[in-house]
Order: sequence, then C-alpha cells, then structure tokens
Amino acid sequence: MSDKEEIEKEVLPSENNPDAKKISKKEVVKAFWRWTFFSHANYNYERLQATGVVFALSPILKHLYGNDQDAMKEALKRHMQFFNTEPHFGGAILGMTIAMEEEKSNGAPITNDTINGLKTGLMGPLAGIGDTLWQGTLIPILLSFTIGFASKGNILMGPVLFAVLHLGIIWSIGYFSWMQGYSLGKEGIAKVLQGSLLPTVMTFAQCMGPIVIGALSATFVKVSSPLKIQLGKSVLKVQSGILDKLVLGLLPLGITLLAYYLLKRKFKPTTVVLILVLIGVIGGAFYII
Amino acid sequence: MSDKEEIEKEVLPSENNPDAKKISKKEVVKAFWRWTFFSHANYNYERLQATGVVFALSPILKHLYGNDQDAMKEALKRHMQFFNTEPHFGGAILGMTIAMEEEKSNGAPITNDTINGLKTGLMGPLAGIGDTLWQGTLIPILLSFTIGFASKGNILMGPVLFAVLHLGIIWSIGYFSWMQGYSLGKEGIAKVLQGSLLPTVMTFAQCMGPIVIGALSATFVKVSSPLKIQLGKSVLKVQSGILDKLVLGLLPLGITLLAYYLLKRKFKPTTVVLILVLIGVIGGAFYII
Amino acid sequence: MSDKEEIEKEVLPSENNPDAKKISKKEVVKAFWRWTFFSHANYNYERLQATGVVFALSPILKHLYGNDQDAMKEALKRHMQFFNTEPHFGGAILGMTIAMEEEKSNGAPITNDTINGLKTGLMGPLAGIGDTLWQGTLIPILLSFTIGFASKGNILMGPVLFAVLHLGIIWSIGYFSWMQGYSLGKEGIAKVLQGSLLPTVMTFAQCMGPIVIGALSATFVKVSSPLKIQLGKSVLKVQSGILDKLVLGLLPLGITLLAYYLLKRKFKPTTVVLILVLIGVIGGAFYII
Amino acid sequence: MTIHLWQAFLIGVVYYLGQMGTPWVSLAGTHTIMRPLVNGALVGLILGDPVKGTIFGAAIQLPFLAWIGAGGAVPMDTALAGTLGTALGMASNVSPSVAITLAVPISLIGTMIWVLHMTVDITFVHMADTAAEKGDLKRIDLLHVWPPQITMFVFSVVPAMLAAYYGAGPVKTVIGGLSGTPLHVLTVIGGLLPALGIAMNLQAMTGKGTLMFFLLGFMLAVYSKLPILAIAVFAVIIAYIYTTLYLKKGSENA
Amino acid sequence: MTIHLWQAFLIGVVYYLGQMGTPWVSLAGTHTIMRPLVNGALVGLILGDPVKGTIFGAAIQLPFLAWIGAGGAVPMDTALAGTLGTALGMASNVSPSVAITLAVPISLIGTMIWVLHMTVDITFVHMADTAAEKGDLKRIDLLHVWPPQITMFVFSVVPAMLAAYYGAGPVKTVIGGLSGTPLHVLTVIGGLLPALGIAMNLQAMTGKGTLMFFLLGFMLAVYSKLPILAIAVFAVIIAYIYTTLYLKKGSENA
Amino acid sequence: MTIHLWQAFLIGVVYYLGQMGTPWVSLAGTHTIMRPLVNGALVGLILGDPVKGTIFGAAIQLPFLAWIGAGGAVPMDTALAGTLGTALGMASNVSPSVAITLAVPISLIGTMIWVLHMTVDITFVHMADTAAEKGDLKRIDLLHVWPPQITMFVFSVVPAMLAAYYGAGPVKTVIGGLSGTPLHVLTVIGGLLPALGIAMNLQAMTGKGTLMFFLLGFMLAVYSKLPILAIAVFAVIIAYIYTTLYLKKGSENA
Ligand SMILES: OC[C@H]1O[C@H](O)[C@@H](O)[C@@H](O)[C@@H]1O
Ligand SMILES: OC[C@H]1O[C@H](O)[C@@H](O)[C@@H](O)[C@@H]1O
Ligand SMILES: OC[C@H]1O[C@H](O)[C@@H](O)[C@@H](O)[C@@H]1O
Repeated sequence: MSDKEEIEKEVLPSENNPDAKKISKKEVVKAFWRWTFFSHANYNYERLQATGVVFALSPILKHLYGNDQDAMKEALKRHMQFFNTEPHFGGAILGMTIAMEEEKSNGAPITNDTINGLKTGLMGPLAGIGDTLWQGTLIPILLSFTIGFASKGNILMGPVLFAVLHLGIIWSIGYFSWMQGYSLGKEGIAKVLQGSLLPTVMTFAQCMGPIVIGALSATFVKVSSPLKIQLGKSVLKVQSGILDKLVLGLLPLGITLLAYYLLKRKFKPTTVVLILVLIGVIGGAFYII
Repeated sequence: MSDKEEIEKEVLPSENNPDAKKISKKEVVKAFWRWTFFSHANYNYERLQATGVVFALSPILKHLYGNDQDAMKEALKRHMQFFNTEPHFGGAILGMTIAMEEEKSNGAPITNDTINGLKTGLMGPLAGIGDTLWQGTLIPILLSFTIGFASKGNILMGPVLFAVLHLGIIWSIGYFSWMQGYSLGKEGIAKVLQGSLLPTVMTFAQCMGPIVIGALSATFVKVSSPLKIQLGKSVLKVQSGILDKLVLGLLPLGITLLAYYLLKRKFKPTTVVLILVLIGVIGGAFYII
Repeated sequence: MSDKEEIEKEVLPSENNPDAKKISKKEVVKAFWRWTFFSHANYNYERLQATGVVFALSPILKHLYGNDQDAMKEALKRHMQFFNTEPHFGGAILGMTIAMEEEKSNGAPITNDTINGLKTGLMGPLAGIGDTLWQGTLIPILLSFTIGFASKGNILMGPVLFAVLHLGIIWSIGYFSWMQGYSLGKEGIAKVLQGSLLPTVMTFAQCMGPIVIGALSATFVKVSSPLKIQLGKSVLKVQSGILDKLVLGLLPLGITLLAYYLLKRKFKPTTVVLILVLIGVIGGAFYII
Repeated sequence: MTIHLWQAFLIGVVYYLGQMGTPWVSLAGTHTIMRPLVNGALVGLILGDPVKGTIFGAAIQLPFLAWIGAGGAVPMDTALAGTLGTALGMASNVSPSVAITLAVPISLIGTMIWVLHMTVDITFVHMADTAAEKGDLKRIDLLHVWPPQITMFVFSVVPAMLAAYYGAGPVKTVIGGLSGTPLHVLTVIGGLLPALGIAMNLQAMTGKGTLMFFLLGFMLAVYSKLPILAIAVFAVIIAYIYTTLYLKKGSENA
Repeated sequence: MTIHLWQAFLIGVVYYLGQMGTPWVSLAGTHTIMRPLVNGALVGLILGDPVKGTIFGAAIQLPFLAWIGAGGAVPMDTALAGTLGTALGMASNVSPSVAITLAVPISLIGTMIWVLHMTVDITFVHMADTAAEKGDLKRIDLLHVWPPQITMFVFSVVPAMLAAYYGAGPVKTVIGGLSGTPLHVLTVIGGLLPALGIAMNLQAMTGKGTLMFFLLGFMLAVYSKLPILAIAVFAVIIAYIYTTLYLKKGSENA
Repeated sequence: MTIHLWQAFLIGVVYYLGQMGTPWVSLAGTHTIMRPLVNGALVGLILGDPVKGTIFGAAIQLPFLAWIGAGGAVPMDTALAGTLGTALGMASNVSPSVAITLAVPISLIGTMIWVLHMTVDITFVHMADTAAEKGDLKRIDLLHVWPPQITMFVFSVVPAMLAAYYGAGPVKTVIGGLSGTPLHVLTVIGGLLPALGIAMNLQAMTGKGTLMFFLLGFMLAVYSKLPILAIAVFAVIIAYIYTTLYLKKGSENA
C-alpha cells in the first residue's frame, strides 16, 4: 500500500473500511427529532442547551461508543460544554457534528478541539442569523398576516393557519439544515480536515452573525431616559436633546456591552440578571431610565 | 547579446526591432471611427458586437496579418467571439487590443488567452460603468436641460443643442478612451505581461462594474404586483404590504437573476426573451404583475 | 555574552544599562505643559507647529543631547520639520517621540526616518480625529448646553461653566493622551522596532483619519452657487437643479481638492490662500458662487 | 361567567405548553402556543367560546407583535399575558382593549417565572455532569427531561390556575398596587433583560472582530431604519467580501 | 392635414435612423435621433412645421426621460413613439398631450421590431463564421454592414411609412383594440425585457463576486434612493478599497 | 455710554488672548476666550456690566455655534466679533440682535489679521532654522515665543482698541461701505478658506488611499446627514476591518 493510499484511508476511514461503524439515515433523522422536541427541555443559565445536545445525540453516541466506555466518557464531556444556538438553523452544526463523530469513532484524526471549534465557532453566528430570520422576520410576517382574520373571530384563517404555517416552515428549515449539515460533514470532511472549507464557512458566519445580531438588538433591547433638565425657562430633554444627538441607541448599546463585558469577565449569567434587575430598579425608581 | 537583453527584446519586440510592423496613429484613429459608426451594424442576440469588433479592427488586422493567412484566420476566430460593451467607454478595451495585436504580430509572447482575457474581463464592467455615466446620467441631464426650451418651440436651444452637446461630449469621451487604451496598451504592455497592471485594472473594474449595473437595474427593470388580498374587511396589498416589507425591489431583482441564471445555464438569449414574454403574458393577463 | 542577549540589549538599551539616560516622569509632564501652552505660539503657514515641537521637547533634548552638540544639531533639524496635528489628541505622538528619543540617545537603532515616519504618519489622522471629537463635537455640545443660561444673564452657568468644563475635559484628554503615548512608546518600543505594533496603529489611523476629516469638511467648507438660468419662462437653479442632482457638495469638494492638489504640487500655503481669495473675489463679485 | 377549577387547571396547562422549552410541542410549538393569538383561542375553547377567545387573543397579541426571545432572554411573558388576559377578560366580560391593559403588566410579572426556572435547572446540569463522569448516558437522558419539566409544570400551572380561578378581582388588586413607579420599574426591567440574551449570543461568538461587526449591525439598524431582512442581505454581502479578502492568499503580482 | 407618400417615406427613414445600430449616424447618433425631442423636430420639418414638431417631440419625450437601453435591451421603442406620435398628432391636429397617449402604446408595440432584427441578424454572424474559417476579412466587412442594414431598413421603413400614410384612424383602431388587458400585458413585457439586457452584461462579467457586487449596487440604489452618480462615486471608493486589499501581498508584520 | 481708553485697551487684550496661539491661556484657553459666549462676558466686566456682556455674548455666539478652526484655517474671527460686537453694542445701547448684524461682518474682516500673522511668523521659523544649524536650543526657545507674540499683540490690540474707542460710528461706516457685493465676497471667502485647513491636514496624511477615504467620509456626511459622531463610529468600524484585512498574512488555506 502506497503512502498516498494510506493517507487517504486515514482521512476518510469509514469509506474504505468495511468494518467501519455506519450511522444510518434513520438514526440521523431520529437525532433530528430528539433535538427539535427536546433542545430546551433543561434550558438553564449555566450551560444552556448542553444537556439538550447530549440528549439529541444520545442514539448516535450509543451506536458509536456503546462498547467503549472511555470513549463514551470523553464524548459526554465533550458535549456537556456550554452550547447555545438557534435550534432550527443551527441544527446544521449538530448535523456536521454527527458526521465528525462518525469519522472520529472510526479513527479519523479528528480531535476534541476540532469538534469543539466547530460547535463554538458556529453556534453564535447561527443563533444570530437564525433568530433574525425566524423570530425577527418570519413570525412577525405570519402574525400580521393572520391577526387580521383572527380579530374578526376567524379561527381557521387566524390561529390555526398561523400554527400550521409556522410549524410547517420552521420544521422544514430545521430538517433541511440538519440533513444538509450532516451531508456537508460527510462529503466535506476531507476538505474540512485539509482546512479549506471550514475556514470559509466560519469566517463568513463569524462576520455575518454579529452584524445581524447587532441589528436585532437595536429593536430588542429597550432603554431610554425620561430625564429633563430645566435650563432657565426652556427644558432640555436628555434623550432627544443630548443622547440621540451623540449616537442613536447609546443606552441600549451601553447596557448590552455592559452585559457582554460582565460575561467576558466570567460573571455568571444569574449574576448578570441580578445586576440588570438592580439597574432597572434604581434607574426606574428615580426615572433616570 | 546577454540574456537580459534577449528577454527585453522578447517582451517588447516592436521597440528594438527595425523590421517590426508599426501601426500608425492614423490607422488607430481610422479603427476608432469604424467602431464608433459601425459597432452595432449587425447587432444580434448570439454574439452581439462580435462582427462589429472585426469590422473595426479590419484595417489593423490586414496590416498585421495581411500576408500570413494562418495568423489571419486565427485572429478572425479570436475576435468573432461574443463581445458586448458600452462602445464609448469600452473603446479603451479595443485600443488596448490593437496594441496587443501589434506586439503579438511582432512576436511578443501574447497568447489568444491573454487577449481574450482582457476583452472578456473588461467588457462587462465597462458596459456597466459606461451605461451608468452615459445613458443613466449624461443623457437625462442634457434632456432635462433642453426640453424646457423645446416645449416652447425653440429648435436651436432644444433638439439642436441636445444633439450637438450629446455628440460632442460622447464622441470626445469615446476618442479619448480609445486612444488612452492604445497608449496604455503600448506603454503598459511590459507591465501587463509581467502582470502588475492588468490585475489592478481588472479587479477594480470587476468590482465597480457590477455595483453600478446593480444600481442601474434598480430603475431599469420594472415589475411590481397589483395583487390585493381581502382580509376580512381590510385589504392587504401584496406589493406594499408584503414584498416591500421583505426587501424592496424583490420582483425586479428576482426577474433579473432568473434571466442571469438562464443565460448561465446556456439558454439562448432568444429563448430568454421568449420566457420573459411568456411571464409577462401570463402574469399580466392575470394581473399578478 | 550570546548573540541573542546582545540583540536584546541593543533593542532596549535603557533597560539593561545602568548608565543609560533616564527621562523622569516630571520631565515628561513638564514637556506636556510646555506643549499645551506653547504649541501655537509661533504658528505659521510654512511649518505650522514645528518650532512648537522643539520648544515643548526642549527640556528633553537638553537632557539627552545636552553634551553632544552634533546629536543636538541633528535632533533640532529632525524636529524643525513641518508638523501639524490636533494638539490634545495628537499629544500621543510627541509622548511616543520622547520615548523614542530616550532610547535613541541610549543607542537603540532608531533612525531619523523612524521618528519622522511616526510623526508624519500619525499627525494628519490625529488632527482629523481630534478636531472631529473636540471642535466638532465637544465644543458645540458644551456651548448649546451653557448658552441657554447665558442668554438669561447667568454668568456662572453660562461662560464660567463652559470655560471650566471645556478646559477640564480637554486638558485631561491631552494629559492622558500624552502620558499614554509615552508609556506606549516605552513598553511598545521593542514591538515597534520589530514592526508589529506601529503598522497596526498607523494603518488604522490612516484609514480613520481621512474619513472623519472628510465628514468634517462637509460642514466646514461652504460654497454654493446662486446662479440661475432662464429657461423659456421657467428658471433653472444651478445649485439645486444641476449640482445637487449630480453629487451633493460638489463645489466644496472641488475647492478642497483644488487646495489639496495645489499643496501637493508644492504651492506655498500663502499662495493657496491668495488663490482662494481670488476665487472668492471673482466668483463672489459675479455671483457665480 | 365563572371559571371552574378544571378549566383553570387546563388554562394553566396551556400556559405550561407555551413555556419555551416544553418538549411536548417542540421549541417551535412553544413559540406557537406562546403567542396570545394562539393561546387566546385555546383558552376560549376551554371556556366554551373559541371565537371570542380568538378575538381576545388577537387583541392581546398586538403589543407583542415584535416580541423576540433570543439567547434565552424573555423580555415579557406573552404566554401568561395571553392565557390570563383572555381568561380574565372573558370572565369579567370586558372589551378586548381592556384586556390588553391587564395583559401587559401580567406579562412583566411573568418573566420572573422564566428567570426562576432558568436558575433552578442549573442543578440538573450539575447532576448530569456527575453522570457524564461515569459515562452514564441513560441517566443524562432522564435528567434532561423529567426533573426540569416537573419543576416547570409546577411553576407554571399553579400560579396561572390560581389566578384564573380566583379571577380578575385579586389580579386587578395586584396590578393596581403596582401601578405608577413599580410598573415603570417592571417595564424598564423588561426592556433591559434582552441585553443578557444578546450578550449570551455575542459571547458565544469566538471570531475576530465580533464586537466591531456587532456595532456595525447595530449602527446600521439604528440609523438606516431598514427592515431587518434588508440588513441581513447587506450582512451577507459584507460577509462575502470580508471572507474573500480575509482568506485570500497574498497576491503574487501586487 | 394629410401626409403625402413621400413624407410618410421620409418619416420612415427618420425612424430607421433612430434604430440603435444604424451606422449612418453612429451609435451616439442613433441615440440622438431615437429621442422624441429630436425626431419630433425632424418629422415636423418633413411636414413643413418644425416648430410644431419640436413642441410635439418635447411632449412625447416626457414619459421616456429615464429610458435606458443597456445590454441590447430596448424596454420601449422611443423612436417609433416619437416619429409616429408627432406625425399622427400633427396630422389629426390634436394637442401634444393627446399625442402622448398615442405614443406610449406605440412604443410598446415597436419593441417587437427590435427583437425581430436582433434575432434575424444571428444568420449573418453564422455566415461571417464561415468567412472567418477561410480568413476572408473582406467578406466579413461586407456581411457586417449590408445584409443587416437592408433588413433593418425594410423592417423599419415599411411599417412606419404605412402607419404615417394611412394615419391616425387605423392606428387608433389598433391601439383601441389593445386597451385594457393587452396594453397592460405589453407594459409588463416592456418592464421585463430590460432584465435580459442587465443579465447579458452581468453574464459578461467574469470576475469573482460579480453577483454580490451586483446585489450591493441594487440594494444601495433601492434603499438609499441616491442619484446614480452618487452611487457610482461610492462604487469607485469600494472598488478602490477592494482592489487594494485583494491584491495586497501578505504583510510581513501582521 | 462711552468707552474709556483704558477700557478699549483691555478689550484689545481680551481680543489678543482669544487669538489661537496665545500661550498665556493655552490653546484650549484661546478656544475658550475666542467664543463670544466667554469674551462677551469679559468685555461686559471691563465695561462694568458683566451680566449685560454675557447676554450680548450669548446672542453673538449664535451664528458661530458650528465654528471650527482646523488645519490652521479660521473661517471667521469670532474673537473680534464677540469683543467688538459686545463693546459697540453695549456702548450704543442697542439690542443684542442688532449687535449680531454688526458682529458677523466684523468676523469676516478679522480673518485678515489671522492670515497676516500666519504669514509674518514664517520669518521667525527661518531664524530658528539658523539657530538649529548651530544647535542653539535656547535661541529657538526664545524665537518661538517673543517675536511672534509681540507681533500678534500689536496686530490684535491696536485695531481692536481703536475700533472700541472710536466706537460704533466709524465701524458702521466701514460696514455700511461693505454692504452688498463686498460683504457677499467676504462671506464667500470665509466659506472658502477652510478648504486650506482641510487640505493642510489631508496633505499631512501619508497613508495609502487617503483621498479615497476622505471622499468616503465626505460622501457619507453629505448623503446620510448623520451627526459627525455617528460617522466617527462608522469610521472606527471601517478602519478596524480595513486594518485587519490589510495587515493579514496571506492565508495558508485559501
Ligand atoms: O438566540 C438563540 C436561541 O437562544 C435560546 O435558545 C432561545 O431563546 C431560542 O429561541 C433562540 O433562538
Ligand atoms: O450595455 C452595453 C451596451 O449594450 C448594447 O450594446 C447597447 O444597448 C448599448 O447601448 C449599451 O451601451
Ligand atoms: O487641524 C489640526 C489643528 O490645526 C491647527 O493647529 C489648529 O487649527 C488647531 O485648532 C487644529 O486642531
């Protein structure tokens, strides 16, 4: 066997190896539905969707590491890390993860870090992109389309149509994204390992993600100041007269960056909630904000 | 003769070689006028200005390849390719082409591909830029300037002034662009061959061209939907109530991208015309668009 | 002594050398105040703040080159070059300069060109950024805040408060910037010499600077045309009917680029003043502008 | 009209099903039931008049049209607003617009339930950690579903059921006590909490320049006032150009 | 006023000269004569009253002020609109604003002539191909000019002459028959055809990222509503920055 | 009210202190005293009624709110406008709004003093060059301060003092003589001069693409009409992205 063949075999072990473990399409779909229904069953401020990931991948992990207790422990630890994304668009990440786990379990040189890098590199951007398209665009459109009927008491064209369209569209997107992620992972794994595909996807997502999340936050975080300053006989409104003239949205931006800074400084999310509540109580009580 | 001299001679053969064929300025100007008057004489959906290019370069090609039938055949085939640009701004391309043909016929290492690359790399962008500045900007300004007089029956300050200004300005631009292209080609040919000038010009044009053509198309393609949906007692206008809220100009954009996609899939332009007409007939008859 | 040690010693001579000349914090602060008060004492069209720089650095230069007449001459020539920046934000440049002079006098391989490159590379951008934040933003805010009181005759909340706030804020910025520049220079000098810090700072400043100065100039240079052209019975206003439709701000932009072009062509600023005045006299007298 | 205990209980269940995270209807399902448009109709069904419930739901939906729950942040509890708003409105026979004035303060109070369960669930993650150490996949599967869902069920059903059962009177008393500064404070907090959601998502972005791109999106949105989809298209363009340039090999010819 | 046959013929010739591609007056020349502002005056001259023709032409020009023919796409035939509009308007002695209502549908019908000749000309290219095989430059020169121009002359002069000669009556009948849905369909088609022109030019762009830059220009135009020249200036800036970064050698110092 | 000679002299000194470059109060200090808001109060103090002076100063400040002096360009002399405007206004007992009509033309004439001293100071730089040749640091220190400041003192105090002393009459005569075209010309020149300041700063920028970035800032400001601070934020974002991409090492993987 030549060197080159050996390398290729190493890169994609499952393809040339008759003994390789193979995940069936049925298993991939099963994991998809587990994720779709249970992603948030134990949602929490510490690691968010972490146990949701383990729960969804559970049949896959059992198949791959069921009779290798050490590998299983390692895999569980790997996926008990902080994870949060928009589950439908972000399902692509877990689709890819399944493909990588499959190859890894068959001996491909995929490290913990590669899988973690993939997950943490894409979860944020896809949260931003997904929320924008789903919660920020799709749902408002569906609502404004059906609410007119509902306000006339039309149940079918109101709540029922909303529910059907919403679930139909978003589950389709989720399914497509998940399966696409899996096959991208399978086909692209050689490329991924050689490093030409992943950087492109990641750089793209890590640029687009924050932009849309920035746009989203502009309507999502709401703070303004009702303060007024008496100047002789005229009145200066702090919000429209000062803050808005400096930079629009200074307060929401400031609060968001504060929360971000605190998280970066390793404050627990629960602490940040408390701090935000405190700011709200004090600022609100004195009508500063 | 040292190696270095040899290379230099090879790079720009016409400069050091007393036997080299030389295109005179008169010939370059002659080709310019042939192009200016005849570029569209046989305009067609298959190759657009292809025969126009051959017709314009005809005296040049005769001079250079008149007594080398094989070279002539090759040259004719080279220029019978699809070509389309805005003829006045895009004249620069043919000016450069003449310079390259001149050097090539004297033995410079210029391949078919270099010349084709130059032509196809610049024709699109210069079409976009030229149309924007000429048809999109210059003509409307001249029209709105002279139409006021004309509507009072003033022939001189109306149609005559429009014609004089229009021809004066656009022929000057055309002449300047053509000659500039030629001398850029001559001076820059060494640079071009070494590869430092052409990529800059191309990258620039291939970025700017699509941007302005995008802007142009926003006013150039006109489709909107007159559809209305009855919602209980209120009415939802599809154009202003849905499409415009998603992305402005969704329909014109979609139609343009459809035409683009069809051309990319090797549909003939005449087929695309037919498809557009069909869309128009069906969409129009049912008042969908 | 190994090679590596030698290089390190060379890079930061003052740190390892007990005989090195040390600039004290007091001296740095003294130079700051000399600059703050005297930067513009001999402001002129030829070299602007050049003698101001020498005057401010005077105690430093005396300390470093006091007993090396040749080095002193060289240093003086170095700093008698054209220099102009916004003195408070731009103070950072001179803080860095002090650090570099300190190392240079102790034998670090810092050339004239490095110091000049630093100064000329940053002075323009920091002028733009500084003017925007200080004259373009801070002062108008303070004025509009205090002018209301003043117009009611309130001296304390009017002129006094304005003066106190203005001096307090801008001197603080100036001091911070200067000291920061100095310590950046000291700490970063190794990095600077290895070339990783300076390019980043410079590229950033040389991109941001011109952008803000462009924005500033949009309100700073004021030219428009009162010309009207009679078209039959209707009237065409040259400013709103032609110029504004082409590109907003065409005239101010044109005048600014003219002045820039003249300076680049080595016209003296006094000549440019004259030319601008001439344009004003002729254009104004005939009501062209 | 009086609300029977079993009706009150069912209303509580609807509220529970509209809690983001309920596995019974999937995440998208909770996002469906969470909307007053939908849960109003369900409450109406329970109370015997689904058409009226739909009309109430549609009205209560209005102030929450632009509601987004990103990064686990819930600015207002629309599920509680919709279920209780409809129930109490129908019971006390007021007009839908009166129900809105009730629903908005209810939505602000409801966020406390969300914050509470997000905090309690942390315990179950720690238990799952122990199971992971032992490689006990099955136990994690169990821990992920049962303890948090039972908790959530109790947290949701009990208060909603009580409020629906004892009716508009006590609820109005509570809301009345809040009017003025307390309500203002609650509104302010509701506006602030989403900052955590954004920050969670931002913090999860490990790329270069995250903050700058975030700032870019924010500034674009705030100054251009474009619809968010238009900004998303611009974001695609910018990301494309950035990626091209970022991953470009140094040119040979420049 | 009646239009004599020789006048009708000359009007047909004016129309032919305003066809994009006529070599007699150059491309820029056809773009001059194509405008109703200009061909209206010429028709007036032929009919003996150039001042009146100019006034009609100026009026008919109005709906075509923003007319652009890019990539060989002709959304409306302004030359036919101007020549026939003026001729029939003057002949039937109506006001210029009535002539406009006639001119616009005429311009839509006229586009068929353009599409036809663009299709027929393909034949001559194929003949030129054969000549190229043989290296017969002279023959290509001939093929490029005579067959297409004779075709074009016939396609243009005949219908325009007939319409001008038989006058407003038949033309109005035709247009009347079109009113309602057919006219709407023609208008829609006139709005769609330019998509081909744009697509032809786009497709001719071989650079990287063409579609993204196209989208950028489109979105900028649509949302900013800036004049096209302003967008062109922004395009220069963007292209400059892109080119600098794209062709930049990898920095040594980064 | 008459202005005594010593008062006129002090007013001249205030004007001198408001000249950009006066070392006594620092550059920031001259930018303080230069504003009519401040020098009006000081002139009022000299004339015995600081409150009235403040009110005049506040009024005269209005047309100069957006005044910027960048790159050594002084579009209007606000210090002369404020000191003389207040002094003459108070002396002739007119209302503050009348004082404004006086102050604006004064500010235009005053720019000549600035241009003059910027030109004269060149001499002292050349003298400093000679000292630099000899390494005579002390002499440069002296040359930097005394000759230019004595010049400036004379240039400033003399005209301001005379105008304040001889009062509104002669000043009005001068201004009256200017009304119409001369004043228009002065206004135009005041609008043009800042171009030099911008050009000086621009010219001092040695980086790549300076003009393009300048154009970008200009176009953004002109078309978006955003406050300058917002544009500065965008500039930070653009500069960040540009720097990242410009200094990026060629990727290994692209
Ligand atoms: O923001 C990403 C993601 O965060 C949480 O998981 C929930 O708020 C989801 O609704 C959201 O999509
Ligand atoms: O678009 C480029 C070019 O295409 C065709 O040749 C014609 O429509 C010209 O008017 C146009 O300039
Ligand atoms: O523009 C930089 C700088 O130039 C000159 O020094 C003066 O006009 C200052 O006020 C300005 O800050």
